[in-house]
Amino acid sequence: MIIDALSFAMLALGGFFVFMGGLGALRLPDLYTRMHAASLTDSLGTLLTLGGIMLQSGWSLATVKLLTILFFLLMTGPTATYALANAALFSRDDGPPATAP
Amino acid sequence: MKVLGLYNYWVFTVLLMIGLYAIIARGNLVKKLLGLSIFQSAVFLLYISMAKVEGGTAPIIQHAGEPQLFSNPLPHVLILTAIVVGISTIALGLAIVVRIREEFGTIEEDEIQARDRDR
Amino acid sequence: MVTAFGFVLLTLLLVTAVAIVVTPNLFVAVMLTSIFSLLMAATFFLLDAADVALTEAAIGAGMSTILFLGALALIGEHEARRRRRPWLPLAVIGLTAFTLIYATFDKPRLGDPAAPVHQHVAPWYLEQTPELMGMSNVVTAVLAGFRAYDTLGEVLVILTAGFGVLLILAERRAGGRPDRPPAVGLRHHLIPRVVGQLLIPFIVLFGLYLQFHGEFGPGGGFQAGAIIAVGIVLHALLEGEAAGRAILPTRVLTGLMAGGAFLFAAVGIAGMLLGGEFLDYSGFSADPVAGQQLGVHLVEAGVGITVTGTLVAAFHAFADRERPA
Amino acid sequence: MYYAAAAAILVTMALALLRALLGPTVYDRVLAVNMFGTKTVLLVSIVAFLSGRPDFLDLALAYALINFVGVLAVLEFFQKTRADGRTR
Repeated sequence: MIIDALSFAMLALGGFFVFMGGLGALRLPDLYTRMHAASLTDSLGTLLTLGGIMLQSGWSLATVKLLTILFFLLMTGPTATYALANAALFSRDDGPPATAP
Repeated sequence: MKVLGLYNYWVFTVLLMIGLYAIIARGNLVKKLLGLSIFQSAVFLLYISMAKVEGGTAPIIQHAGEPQLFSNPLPHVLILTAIVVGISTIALGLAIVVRIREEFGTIEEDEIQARDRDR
Repeated sequence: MVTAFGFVLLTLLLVTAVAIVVTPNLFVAVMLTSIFSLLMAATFFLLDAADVALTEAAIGAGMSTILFLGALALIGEHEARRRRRPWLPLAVIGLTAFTLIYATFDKPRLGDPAAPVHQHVAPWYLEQTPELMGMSNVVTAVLAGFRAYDTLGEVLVILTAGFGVLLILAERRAGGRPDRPPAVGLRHHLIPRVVGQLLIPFIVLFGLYLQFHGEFGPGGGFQAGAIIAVGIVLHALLEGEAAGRAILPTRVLTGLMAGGAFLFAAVGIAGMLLGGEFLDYSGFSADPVAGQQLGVHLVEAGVGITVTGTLVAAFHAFADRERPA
Repeated sequence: MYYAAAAAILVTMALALLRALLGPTVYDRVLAVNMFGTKTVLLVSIVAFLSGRPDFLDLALAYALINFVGVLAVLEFFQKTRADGRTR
């Protein structure tokens, strides 16, 4: 019962953060701020959503797989964002960014 | 309800036409290949939509002996192989486009034909 | 509710397809193709085609994007604008679309269990697979067992296309400008490199898991081959072309391509020598079901080897070439 | 609640697609593609769980592994193209 309530709360919060991140990635004014919003969905949104499913599935193979997915997403997400920011910052033809990173 | 059940087929038709448009109306050879891959995906969508059975699940038997409803495995097999064949033929097309670019210096259809006539 | 999700995905699919055709920049078009492919894979998953979704994800989001990008690096990214309005193609397409949509009203609705497609051989496959083959994934059983002839043909097509790419791009490899520094890949980016290197063993391991678990879950030679190829290509992207080529030279790759197809055909002929038909595996073991399983394993291994070899070889053929002046 | 989370993810996918269509620079589009990939992983995980076949999480795992490679490939080839200074 408590686990159910907890997992539903996590799923709801996860959905909320994913949506907010998506909104930010669309509405914010320049690349770096958008990147910041998008990484919100990658970290908090992923963590809460997958965590919510994990609580529902209990100790099973599915939980192990979900943990693996979570591990890879949390590892690759920030790396991709870093590589992207790096490439954007050093690209010659776009000039210096409008806001300081 | 009947009309909603046809939505997949309509999307198939429109995707097919978008792909066909890119193939016949766009002069850029890479655009044509992209159109070809959209066309291909549309056909995949048609097959997989036909394989779906209401209330069914993917054709991987969980508990032998228990009666269960599965989607049709045959279109899945055909499309699974077709996807991989599709990418290898697209790679072949891209290789030909790269060679054309090296020979003619352009990948626009009309310019290639003009240069070919000048030779 | 899940059906409603399917509608949303299909609508997004249409938007993406229009954008791919309309955008004048080919680089952008290829990136949208990657999104298109992800949408397609999610749609396949909602339509209960787990194996197909896995293949589409591995091929579309991974190898297809990489091959298109590799070719664009040689071709250039801009499409010339055409001035004339394409009235004739639009008319042809409008007419065809109208005819096809008119025809769809005769089709059974989505998911109708009484549709003619589901009446003929499919029930037989679903019923007989556990008994004759002893596996739970019917798709694998049909692919490598019941319809292995067809699959052998497809593998030969893949092999031919792969050799075609190698032959077309074979000549004039070193003819570029000498002043250009050799491609070093992402070697100077420390963080992506470390994380990428850490990821490669997992990608290859996951590919092998799909290869050998394909009888019991979604997976099989085609998916495994595509995923392992992505792992090998990731190494080449991180460490540069030369390092990528060093671990698997072209000679080895062509050997793999041909060897996989050869293994497939040899398994078929072995079946004949053991007293059965071509590609009949029941003679491989005293127990026909065990023989079938062994045969399917061998055939899937052949498929996986050929697909890996072809995709990696095609990537190298594009990535290794000098950009023309 | 699963449905609410899945619906939020679908809406976010639409927003990311919009960003990929608008995105003035190439990097915006790469960002959108990357976001789209992770959202697909989440959607597939939720639907796999909803349809009662958690063994299909293999699919989500495959996406999670492959998506990153696509982003790196775009950056690598984009650098290669622009380093020549021939486009634009």
